[in-house]
Amino acid sequence: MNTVTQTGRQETAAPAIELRGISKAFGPVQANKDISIRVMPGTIHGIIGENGAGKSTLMSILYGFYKADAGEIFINGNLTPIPDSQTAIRAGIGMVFQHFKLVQNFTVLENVILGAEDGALLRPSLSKARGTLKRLAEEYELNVDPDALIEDLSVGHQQRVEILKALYREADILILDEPTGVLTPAEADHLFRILENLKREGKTIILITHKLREIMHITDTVSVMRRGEMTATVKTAETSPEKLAELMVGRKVLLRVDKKPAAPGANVLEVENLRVVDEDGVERLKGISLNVRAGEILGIAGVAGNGQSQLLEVLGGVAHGTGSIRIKGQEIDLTGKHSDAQSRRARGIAHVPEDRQREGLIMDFTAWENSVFGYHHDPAYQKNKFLMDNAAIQNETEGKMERFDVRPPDPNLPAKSFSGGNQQKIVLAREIERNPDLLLIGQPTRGVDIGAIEFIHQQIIELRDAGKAILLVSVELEEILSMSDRIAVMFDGKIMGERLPQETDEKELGLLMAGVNGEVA
Amino acid sequence: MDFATVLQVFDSTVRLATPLLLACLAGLYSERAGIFDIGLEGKMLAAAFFSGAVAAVTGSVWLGLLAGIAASMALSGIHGLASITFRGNQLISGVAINFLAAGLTVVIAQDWFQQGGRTPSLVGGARFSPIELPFAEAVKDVPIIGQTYYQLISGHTALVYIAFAMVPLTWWLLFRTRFGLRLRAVGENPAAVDTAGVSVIGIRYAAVAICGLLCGIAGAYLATALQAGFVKDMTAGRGYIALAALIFAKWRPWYALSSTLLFGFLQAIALRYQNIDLGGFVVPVQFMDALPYILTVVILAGFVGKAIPPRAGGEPYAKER
Amino acid sequence: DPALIYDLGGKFDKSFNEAAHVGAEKWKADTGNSYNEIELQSEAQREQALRRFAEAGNNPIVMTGFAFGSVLGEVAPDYPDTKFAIIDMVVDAPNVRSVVFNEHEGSYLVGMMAAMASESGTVGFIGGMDIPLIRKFACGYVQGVKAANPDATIIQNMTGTTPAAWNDPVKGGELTKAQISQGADVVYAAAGGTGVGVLQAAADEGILSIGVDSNQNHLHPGKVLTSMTKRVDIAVYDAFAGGMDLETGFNVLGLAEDGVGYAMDDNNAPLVSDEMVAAVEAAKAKIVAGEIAVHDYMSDNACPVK
Amino acid sequence: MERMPKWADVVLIPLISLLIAFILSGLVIIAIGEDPVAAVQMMVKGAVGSTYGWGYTLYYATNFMFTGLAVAVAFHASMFNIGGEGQATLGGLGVAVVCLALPWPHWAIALPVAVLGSALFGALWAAIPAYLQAKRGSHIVITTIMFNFIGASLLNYLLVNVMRPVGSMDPATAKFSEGTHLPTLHDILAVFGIPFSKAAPANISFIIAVLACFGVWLLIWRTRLGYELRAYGKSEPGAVYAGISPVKIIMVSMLISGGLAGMMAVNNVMGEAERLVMNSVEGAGFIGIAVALMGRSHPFGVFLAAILFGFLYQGGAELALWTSIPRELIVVIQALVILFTGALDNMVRVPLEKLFLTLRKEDV
Ligand SMILES: Nc1ncnc2c1ncn2[C@@H]1O[C@H](COP(=O)(O)OP(=O)(O)OP(=O)(O)O)[C@@H](O)[C@H]1O
Ligand SMILES: Nc1ncnc2c1ncn2[C@@H]1O[C@H](COP(=O)(O)OP(=O)(O)OP(=O)(O)O)[C@@H](O)[C@H]1O
Ligand SMILES: [Mg+2]
Ligand SMILES: [Mg+2]
Repeated sequence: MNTVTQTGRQETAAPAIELRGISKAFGPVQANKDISIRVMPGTIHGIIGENGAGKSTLMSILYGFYKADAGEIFINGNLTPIPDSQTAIRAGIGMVFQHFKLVQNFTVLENVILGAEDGALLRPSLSKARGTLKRLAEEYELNVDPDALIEDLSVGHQQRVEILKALYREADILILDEPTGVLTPAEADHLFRILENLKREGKTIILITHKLREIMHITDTVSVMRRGEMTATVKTAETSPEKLAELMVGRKVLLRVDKKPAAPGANVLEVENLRVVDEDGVERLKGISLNVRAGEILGIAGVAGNGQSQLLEVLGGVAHGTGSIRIKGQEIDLTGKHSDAQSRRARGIAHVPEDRQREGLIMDFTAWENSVFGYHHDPAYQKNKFLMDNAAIQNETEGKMERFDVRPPDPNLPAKSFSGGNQQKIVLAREIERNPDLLLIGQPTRGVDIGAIEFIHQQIIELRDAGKAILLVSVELEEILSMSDRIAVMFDGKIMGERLPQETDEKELGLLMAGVNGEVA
Repeated sequence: MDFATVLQVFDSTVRLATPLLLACLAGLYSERAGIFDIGLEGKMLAAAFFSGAVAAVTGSVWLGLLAGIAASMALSGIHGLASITFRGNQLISGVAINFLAAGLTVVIAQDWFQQGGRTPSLVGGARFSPIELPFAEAVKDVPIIGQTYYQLISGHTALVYIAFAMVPLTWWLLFRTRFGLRLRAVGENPAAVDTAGVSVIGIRYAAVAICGLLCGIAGAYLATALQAGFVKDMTAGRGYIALAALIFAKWRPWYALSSTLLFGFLQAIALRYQNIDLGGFVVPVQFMDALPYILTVVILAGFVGKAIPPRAGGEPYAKER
Repeated sequence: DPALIYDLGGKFDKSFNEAAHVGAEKWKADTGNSYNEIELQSEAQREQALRRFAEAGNNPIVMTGFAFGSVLGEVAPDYPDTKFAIIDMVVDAPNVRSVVFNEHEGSYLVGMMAAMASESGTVGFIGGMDIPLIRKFACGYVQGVKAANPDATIIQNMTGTTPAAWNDPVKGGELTKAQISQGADVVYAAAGGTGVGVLQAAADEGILSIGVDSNQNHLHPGKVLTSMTKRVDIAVYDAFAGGMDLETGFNVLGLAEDGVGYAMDDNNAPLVSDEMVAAVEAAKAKIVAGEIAVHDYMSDNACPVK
Repeated sequence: MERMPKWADVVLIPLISLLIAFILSGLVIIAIGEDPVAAVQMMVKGAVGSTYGWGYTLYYATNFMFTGLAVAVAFHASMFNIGGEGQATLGGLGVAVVCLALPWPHWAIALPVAVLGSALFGALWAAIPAYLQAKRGSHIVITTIMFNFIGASLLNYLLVNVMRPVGSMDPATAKFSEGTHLPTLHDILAVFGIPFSKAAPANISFIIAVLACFGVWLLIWRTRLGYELRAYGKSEPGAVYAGISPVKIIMVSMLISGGLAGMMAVNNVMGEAERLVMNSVEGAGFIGIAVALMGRSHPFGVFLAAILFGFLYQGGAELALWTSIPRELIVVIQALVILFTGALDNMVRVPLEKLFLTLRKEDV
């Protein structure tokens, strides 16, 4: 398969990278199954796939971070076993991981030379790197202060450091794993400019992303992964987002949600001037005011890290803040002894957290133990003053699992042995069946397969139609647009503006998310 | 307190601080590389025994020193195996090593020497003897400076000078060399080191080995320099105090020097003054004995500034969950 | 078989327990019989050791150290057919022999020698544990020092307050150095295994020391002035020799019985002048004769001289 | 999907680890020129060969049950309490205070108060490290170690200067009065006509320890508090999300843990010595770590492991008595058990997991 690259060079050259029959299992999980792929030099090759499809694993194998159980790697046509990252670097591969691999309290310079020092003493390496960095910065628009500590840099800048690390090691092949998840649209655009530059220099780039828009925008070819397998590799020019989505999920996808127009009632939640300062003393919420009415879904859009998480946490009683929160007109205790999550639940607030594995569930607890998590004080679950009524809880859980179609419907399995979608259903069943006045819900469909997504969306809409207030936080603009009755966009701890879904589009929201063009609410 | 007494107390401080300093620096290497080590005590104890035993048998203190280092490094190896290779709980491994040393030293000592868990007393070349620095004798009567030089600076065993020299050396190694950069990085974010193409395991083992080496010297100092032979449990909690000093020192070499000197000073005072009379109120000796531990708790509670340990400390590095 | 239980510190403490060991070994060599022994590791083991030996039919059972007192008081009635001997403590039971020594008398003699050997006029005392028994040593010593040199200064330290203090040579050594810095040039250690550290430090620093319980002169020939011998070996030997018919009751060993004394041998001969020997012998005679009454601290828990 | 069956995790792995520890211990015995088979025979005979031996084995086991439970309860809340030694020491103080405070007419009245006293003092000694961990983030492992030392010094001071009867040379309290003497197993079993050695110190505390095992089981797996404790132990963010206060859990779990460790004193101080002596805990606080690790923090596992260690302890004492193998051999065995069941767990686990994985693949 010879691909015509956009630069038109070397039409029959050997692929820069060829993987053959790569397999990798983590214990019982088969993350990669017999994967083969070819990436031509001087191209940008996209890889897409749902969460857990095995994208990061595959790239980590290429970078020598994991060892494959089977398979071969060819670099520029030569069989090149890559047992460790050292070998990968020598073979000219650089990788920017989904989670950055930087030493937080080192300077940029120290991070760049780490592992690529010349000689046993630091001083010469440092001065040499300083020069090289300056050159690279000019060449590729990659400006960072070489003496800044990583922990003082923004995510965007940290990412630049990662790219600089790869370039400093003279990488010809650059792998980027979901580089835009943490970037504002403007930062993402800057990154794409850099990638174009690199490509022009003849470098080969592999880009993992969830955003079909980005794939269509920048890649030459795209590979689709599903459940550890490589399902297709196509030229970007010859495909469409709809086709890619279908390849990803394995069947036709319904992107729109069916719902009746909202019939909002009285205010359930009123928030005024809410502020949060985190442990490091950084102000994460800078005076948020909003309200949610009964029978209404308020969607909060924003790039991850702009305070949405803090908003959910304060409302849910997980974090502390100042300001005022009223539920059905009654003031909520924000700092005193009733400021914990338990008290919030008592006031009719249910909370589906953004990170179900870290917060929403105890992974080692059984499904039935998890199904009362947070509500374990409810008298219905007590046998007497001292003992819990485990049998009653198990019984109830069986019913919930059936109604929410959790598979397998076994209350005695530990949470960790359910798939992501089913874990999410356990959490949703728990929170929704409490019939709360206000449901806080973060990233409801993160890592959930498309079938489950439809079900979850339906449940949320049903709750709305039952006259409950819902605050929905999601980084997926599509989800926000299709689910919300009103949309508020957050940027840098503030609300940049409010829109009605039918009166706005992804472009306008994207600008608001980047902090431009909005009247500060 | 007259000047001579002050000198004496400081002299005693230096002697008592030396094993703490060595053990503290040992812990520094290990913990800077992300391996917590509460087994300093056990390693010192093992080294004390083997150095004492071998010195007693061979009559050579240097062979003793080597044996002590070897024993300590062997325990380091176990700690490395448990916490690096098998990714076990570092605290539990440290506890086990302390017990192992406490038990084995006595069992072996009893088997070798039948003296109730001690080694024979060391004499002559089986012990480190004090080194007289140049001109010490000549200036010993010069007030203040000469006295200080003669009494306090001169006249310690080689290991004391080694211990103090380790401070700048450690600083240089950690902050001025490639090895130091990698070692510190591995304690902060091992994944960063790994993806930079450097072996995390290699660096961590190296750090743990240096830790063993220094603990070995510390133990040998106890049995062959400070004392003339091994007696059971002779480390008497020094490993834990060293650990406390390490936290106090915020994992930095120069601070380690001052914190171990402080603890050495406390011990010297407690030794010299049994019941300290503070104008009517007598501080009981038990309080003085417990003071280093109390101080540690106070430090840990953050009343004397916050100590932030290396970020990846105590966490085994596992790529695959 | 008879049995012997050593107190904490162990049988090779070069001092108290070792003296007991020597006595037992001598009995073994003399009679060709065997005996059982155990070294205690912890306070709480005392009762088990006693009972175990008694259950196993060992007789008599000898134990060294006052700390067995209360335990023995309880165990002895349970084994009326077994004979017990306890050293350094009085236990009132029909099947127990209690052996105590007049340590104050022996300490008085070595105190005199210390005062006479001292050039600085300052001598030191390092006790094991701060208990009346050791105060008894200290008080006798002080009286002896003052008798020979009324102007002498005596520095006193106790190693600790727990049994661990019997076995802490490091601390013993440091205390010695501290005393030296305060001017002491003769130091008397009544501290069991801790004394090893005291004698070592004294030898290292070039001053004289005085050993205790066993003859410790040989530990640092020419550096140990003398040793206050306490013939625990004799007490043990006698108890073993008594066998099952061991005479029970109260047994005091003082200067008169040669139960305590000062050690002279080749190792310390150059250190001890004839004049010293003469003075000490004279005092000894007077004590035996009752002309000099050395105050026993334990009689009223107080010492008349400081 | 689980990597391996549960029974392998809770039974097989500890057994294999234990086996390795014992084999190595055997090698140590051989290395010092003794016969391991004879040594084991002597240990078995000494520890379980007579009611006297059983009496001591169960006496030690009682201590280890309390300290093992203490470590286990804290483990469930992901606290590593190395302070059992100090807490048990202070528990002894509590027992002594109770027993010496009043002329108790009968043990049945003194016992509950002594249990409370010991638990209270033990809990108190755990409370400070717990508070510092909860509020100031001080590392509980280091603070509890420090509190072991501080506790020893405190007790030392009290025994020497305050609680020692006038004229006594031992740093120990006076003998407790007759009314506090607990019935031994000899007394208890005599009621049923079963003969049992009079000399052995095992006493009614053993029954309390067994009840404590049951109580801890109820607490951990049947109560709301246990539920919260385990939840916090598995995930702190999860606990906060559920409205479980970390401060409360840290405090409560450590108070219970310290209380259990302190209760050990009812056995050794009130039941055996009948007075408070120095270092009466004899390392039982540390052995609790090994016991909890081996017992996988489950009360029933703790019960079994405590009996095993009681056996080792008594057997080891016999060895020390009749052979030249020092008692420290037990410390070596203990160290190896901690090492293999605790720190080197993965050495056994990983190959086993692989084995089960391949077995399962073959089944499919
Ligand atoms: N280090 C690991 N140890 C064990 N299992 C892992 C590990 N890394 C990934 N997995 C599992 O392997 C599978 C593939 O994970 P991978 O991270 O490659 O997915 P991905 O496609 O990158 O997903 P995402 O879009 O969320 O980044 C998942 O089931 C994941 O849980
Ligand atoms: N200002 C507040 N903000 C949030 N929750 C609150 C507030 N006041 C009370 N709650 C919670 O609402 C529930 C009912 O409150 P109420 O004060 O009536 O209960 P209570 O039985 O009196 O509780 P307590 O004795 O703890 O005060 C409780 O669970 C409480 O924690
Ligand atoms: Mg990924
Ligand atoms: Mg109320």
